Amino acid sequence: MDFQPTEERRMLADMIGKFIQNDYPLNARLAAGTSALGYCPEAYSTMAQLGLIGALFDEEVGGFGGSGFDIATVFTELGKGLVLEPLNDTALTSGYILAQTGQLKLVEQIILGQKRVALGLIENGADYDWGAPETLARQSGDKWHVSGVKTCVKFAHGADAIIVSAQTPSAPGISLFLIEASAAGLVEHPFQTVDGGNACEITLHKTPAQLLGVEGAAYPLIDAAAARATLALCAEALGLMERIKDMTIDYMRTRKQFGSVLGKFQALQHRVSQMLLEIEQAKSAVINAANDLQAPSDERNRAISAAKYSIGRIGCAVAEEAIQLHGGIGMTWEYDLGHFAKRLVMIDHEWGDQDDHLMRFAQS
Amino acid sequence: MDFQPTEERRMLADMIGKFIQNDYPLNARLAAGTSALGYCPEAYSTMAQLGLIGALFDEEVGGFGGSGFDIATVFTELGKGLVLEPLNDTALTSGYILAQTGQLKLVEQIILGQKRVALGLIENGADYDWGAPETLARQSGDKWHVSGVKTCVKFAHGADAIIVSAQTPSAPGISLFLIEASAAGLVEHPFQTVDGGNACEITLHKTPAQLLGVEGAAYPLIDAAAARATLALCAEALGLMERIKDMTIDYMRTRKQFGSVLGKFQALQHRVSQMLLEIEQAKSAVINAANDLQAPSDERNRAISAAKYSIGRIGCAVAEEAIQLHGGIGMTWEYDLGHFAKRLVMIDHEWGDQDDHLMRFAQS
Amino acid sequence: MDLNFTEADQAFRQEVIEFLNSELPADISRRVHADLPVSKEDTEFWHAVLHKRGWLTYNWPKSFGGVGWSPVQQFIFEEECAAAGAPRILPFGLKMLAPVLMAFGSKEQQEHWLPRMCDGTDWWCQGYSEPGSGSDLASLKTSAVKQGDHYVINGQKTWTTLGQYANMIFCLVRTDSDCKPQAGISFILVDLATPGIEMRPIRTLDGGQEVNEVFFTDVRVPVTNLVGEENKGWTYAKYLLAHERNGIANVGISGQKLARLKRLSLTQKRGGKPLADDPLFAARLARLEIELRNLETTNLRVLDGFSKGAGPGPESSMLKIIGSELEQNFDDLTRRALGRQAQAHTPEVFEPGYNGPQVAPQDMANQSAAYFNKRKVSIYGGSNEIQKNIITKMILGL
Amino acid sequence: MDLNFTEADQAFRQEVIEFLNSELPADISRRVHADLPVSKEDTEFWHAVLHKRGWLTYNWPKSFGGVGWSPVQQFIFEEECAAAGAPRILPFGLKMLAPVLMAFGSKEQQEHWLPRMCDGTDWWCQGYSEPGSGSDLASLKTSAVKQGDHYVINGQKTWTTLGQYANMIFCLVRTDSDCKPQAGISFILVDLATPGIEMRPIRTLDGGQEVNEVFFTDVRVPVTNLVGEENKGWTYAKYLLAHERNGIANVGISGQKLARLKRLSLTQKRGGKPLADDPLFAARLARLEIELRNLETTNLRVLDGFSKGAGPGPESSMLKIIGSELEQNFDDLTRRALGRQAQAHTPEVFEPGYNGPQVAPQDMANQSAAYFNKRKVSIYGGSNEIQKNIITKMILGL
Repeated sequence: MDFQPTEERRMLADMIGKFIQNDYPLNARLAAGTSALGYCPEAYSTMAQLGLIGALFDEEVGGFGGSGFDIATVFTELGKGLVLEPLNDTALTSGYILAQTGQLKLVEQIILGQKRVALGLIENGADYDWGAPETLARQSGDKWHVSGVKTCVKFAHGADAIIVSAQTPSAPGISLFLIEASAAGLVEHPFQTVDGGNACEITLHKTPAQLLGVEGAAYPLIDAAAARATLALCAEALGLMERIKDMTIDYMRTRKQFGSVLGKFQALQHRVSQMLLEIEQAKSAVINAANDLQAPSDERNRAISAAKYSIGRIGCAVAEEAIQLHGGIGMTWEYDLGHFAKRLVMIDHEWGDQDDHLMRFAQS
Repeated sequence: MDFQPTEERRMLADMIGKFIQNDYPLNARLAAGTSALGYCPEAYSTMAQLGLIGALFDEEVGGFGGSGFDIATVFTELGKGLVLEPLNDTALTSGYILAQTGQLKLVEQIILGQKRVALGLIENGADYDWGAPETLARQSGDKWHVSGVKTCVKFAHGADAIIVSAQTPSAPGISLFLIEASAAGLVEHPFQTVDGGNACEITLHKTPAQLLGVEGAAYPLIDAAAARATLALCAEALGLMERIKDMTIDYMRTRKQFGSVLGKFQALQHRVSQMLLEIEQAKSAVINAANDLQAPSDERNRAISAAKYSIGRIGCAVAEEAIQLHGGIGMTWEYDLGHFAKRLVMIDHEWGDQDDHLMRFAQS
Repeated sequence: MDLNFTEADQAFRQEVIEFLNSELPADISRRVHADLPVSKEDTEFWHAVLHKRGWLTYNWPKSFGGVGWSPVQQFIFEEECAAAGAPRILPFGLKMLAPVLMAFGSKEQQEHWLPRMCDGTDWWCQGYSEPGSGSDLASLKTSAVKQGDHYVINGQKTWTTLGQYANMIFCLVRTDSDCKPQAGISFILVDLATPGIEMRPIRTLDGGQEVNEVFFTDVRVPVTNLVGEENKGWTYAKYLLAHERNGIANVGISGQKLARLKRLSLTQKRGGKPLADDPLFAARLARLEIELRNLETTNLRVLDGFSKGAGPGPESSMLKIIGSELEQNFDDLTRRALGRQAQAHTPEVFEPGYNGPQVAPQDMANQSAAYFNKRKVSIYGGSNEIQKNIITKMILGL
Repeated sequence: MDLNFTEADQAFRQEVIEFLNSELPADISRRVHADLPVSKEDTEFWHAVLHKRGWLTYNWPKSFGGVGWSPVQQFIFEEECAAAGAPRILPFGLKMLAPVLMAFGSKEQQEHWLPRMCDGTDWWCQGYSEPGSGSDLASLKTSAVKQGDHYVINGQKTWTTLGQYANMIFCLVRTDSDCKPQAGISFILVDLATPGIEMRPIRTLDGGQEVNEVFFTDVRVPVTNLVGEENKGWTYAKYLLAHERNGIANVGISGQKLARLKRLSLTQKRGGKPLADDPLFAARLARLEIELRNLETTNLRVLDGFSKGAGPGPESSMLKIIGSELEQNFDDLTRRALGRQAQAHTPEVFEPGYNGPQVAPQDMANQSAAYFNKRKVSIYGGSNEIQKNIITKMILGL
């Protein structure tokens, strides 16, 4: 048992921290978040060049990391900078699927930041179920064509390709398909997300597609990819919370009302204490999930659900409480807090919310 | 719409308050609670003579009250005095069943405090289901005999008779039977309850019994009786909370630490405020339930479940918070608070707890 | 004790419903239900409709032109307006300034300003908070110095809601700084067209613009615009706070949100089944519904006590805390009900002619922004922390 | 970063399990699992067993006769002891007084008192709180006045846990009242057989008797019983508080309660089905299990930092708050799981020869009393409110 980060990961974290401090101003992030693409391609490219994507993949597929703690390190730091760029959505998660299905050339391009591949698993945006697609893929000769609708596909606009899940007539399980962004019959409707960034509704009509892996056998792979995506989200949330914690402590130390700084008011002191210890618990949950990412799937999924539940519950509470503790200023666009809070709450809406994961955990 | 109590009910409340102040010392209550009977028969008798039981029944059956607000008035005052005597368990609830099934002589004796009739509906003490007894009643000639086990029958020890629910071979629904305490084949095992008082496990083996009402048709009656019992419990809890509130405010005003009274510490102030406004909400829930006791059963049950949920959630929170706010002294037998808190928490364990009633409400 | 509505009250409710059915345009109702910012035009239109009917001043005393409704009737009116999706009556003039003028204003002020806030001549906004004086309102620094028959105002106000539409502002200003902070504050009315005033928008975290900063540089205001006595402004502001019981719990709004959420829970799917069947969701929803039923009765109890002459106590603060948190909890649960759809920020679906896809159900297209926006309700109007201070002060008497 | 137990740790765990299997009597384990008060005999027996094996001082430094286990090994030991239902090691001597003696006691004191607390010669209790000094411990009034080679002690201590079994008490006493309260406190060891001491039981709300009041009237204590310097007692008491990280989170105890509750949820019925299938109960249980998993890692992180020389920070206070509330939440949920059975208070079922009926499952016969009793864990040892004061003081540095 060892709780110290390795030297490599410490350096990686420092490097990301420096990048954010020097080259990732919040104003630019906010502007990029409402742009057509929903992120900044230059920043994405820089991060790829710095090796941030490579750190998410193991050596066998051209990366230099890929373990749970590598993923947690990268995304915690990205969270601290409120980084918008879709390293989770169109690199880590889809890249993992591509790596596991032998698409190594494409993985290499993803690692270099030359290509992005989106991931469309959800069809009912109210639901968090990625195990029951109604999208249908049919084979004629050696060619596949996919028809269906995918919803809330994050950062699909501008991606080079998309992976979608589908049923096939000839096998009972789920299959995965790779579709070029320019493929016939693919129509995308991008929309803005409230935390900055964008997503697409995607309609497929007899769109040519390439089968990934074995027909009907994709569920365990989807499950493993979901675990990585969820871990990354949890780590990002932890980074957000660390920054919110700092802002709140700073505000408590400096904002004066009734002749004292806010931090002198015991009712606020106790609420800040509660927030701090909850964040420590959230951090432990992320560590547990990172540690168990390599574990057998049952054990892995329990740790992932425990973390996502913890992050969901604590994250929403921290976001709301920090705004309340700040008062009016926390409600403004000009003050950083609100943007961190928005992203933190929205993390509860990706890959299963707190209730969803609580029941996954309870039933496992 | 009118929120003022009637003159009659105000006088009734005052009278109960005076009885408690003058003739119901807490020490005697605590001693009675651990006695063999689990309550004080003299106090019970006095309360009957004062008309407290009569206030729970309507004029047609010999009482002078019987509405939801009458019941709420009596039990709120009894709660303020932490009154132990089983006016709910062996008078209000069983008496209502007897009145509805024409046993008016027995009801008269109950009102006068001359007889007590216990109520055995539950067979699995972990459960809050009073709708599915496995106890069996068989008819031979015009006589009925009942066999089965009833659990956690409150204050059955020393009661004159017991009403039990049972299935019969010849009808699909539930039936109710009246059984003399001395009847053959009835064995009782009394035990102490943690809030003072007692209850019995009761075994029936071919015990002679009298059918109450129509065979197989008792469920709506049980449901209506449960509503009355639950309302009484909620009102009792409200009375307990009013007293706990007073004790806590008094302690906040007088106990000094760090050179000030506790009430000067903002963290405690805010928690006391929260407790107070929750108690106001609990009070509203009781008023709603009292108002809807006469309503059609669906509406009545929704109001009853809303109240029992509110009382359960708020009551447990108030009990725990008041002890915490008091610190060590709140943990002692000598200080009143603990006894009120114990009863308040245990109310969540009768006639359905907060989760049980929340789901009853959600599914209605 | 009897909680049932009388026949007269039920008939009254019917009258309100019929009025709303015939007078409230569907497009306004649709925008209100979707929690979109209400436009100046919609508000002015609705004020005019209510004014024509004589209901705009529904909570004014009869002596000042109110309709003389009982507290229960006022409650019914608010509930039905919320259920129908009527724009909220702008409170700054009609519900905040008006009671102060009635209690402390001169006859001339009453006769001049009260009719104008009814007929739409004036759109009032509020100048209370300052950058350094949020919860600690009494520390406000904006100064008003008497020079002949004018006060000269210098300073800065903030969090001025809908100031961009207003032509008038009522302010708390410091007229004496050589005394306890509370003792040197005055209450004054300022025409926003006066030279030296600048109104700057504050963008909120949801991207909206409903609050403003107001800068005062040597702004000359006639002394006749002072309300009541100089240096008594704090008393007037407190009077308002303690007497604000109508509508403060937002029972009507929350009731409308409950109904909307119940409808939503039947159409949203979770695990392939209606969300309403999800036990954790059902439990969350039931909790809020019960809390609302309780609050409705708590609110009516307070109104009843008020109408029977109960003095100001901690009740307003309690209603504010419970009501604001409950409203936020409804927005929170609605957000949860949306699942991934909650990410979408697509107010464009309300634009005329929009025919693109909808991510969330249409009336939910602005919901996440609304959720974030509504974090304000536990902050403004005296934060819930301040309300708890007030409650304890009153109850513990320390 | 690696949270997996090493092979050596796993082998160590096996060794502990085997030891417990062979040495812990079933009847003691049964009583501990049922949360019955642990008797003097059971505690002394178990201390002796551990002492024989050399494990009684498992968290002492090797230089004082400890076994030199890593923090992780100590954690494993605590976890397995709790899981097996071993009596808790009495903390007052071995975990509270001992570290103070090691850090601040004289060599003579160390050599005299440390062996005696191991071999069972002394049963220590604690004299900190006073009726007027609960959370505000530094305001304590019990005085110790030096007269020649004795201190004469007068005053009253309270909440002295298991004082009825003790022969020794360590006290905080006031040796100077002309200074800041904290600066005039000394730490002293008192033989309870000294004339002038009276120990009176305090009955707790659950009916139990585990705490006491101690009255001191002209009690003469040799000056050699003073620990460290006069008037430095507050420093020693604080030292202890900040260094108390082992076991403070009660992860082992809560783990055992989780296991017990999971078993219970399979046999209890709700709506005719196993309680484990009830979604609201399942959600409550899952919440607690997740919280415990998180706490286990938080605890290990703190221990790891401690073993690598991290200075005292707010961690002990955080562990105390989370750990105490979690333990209470397990008792709370267990109570809920019992349904109506929770009303039963039937410790008689544990008496030898009892053959009457059982209302609740046997190991739950004392559960409601235990639930009420455990309200203490967020009050004693520095209430959770005091812990929050400490956290904010350290973090905000105000």
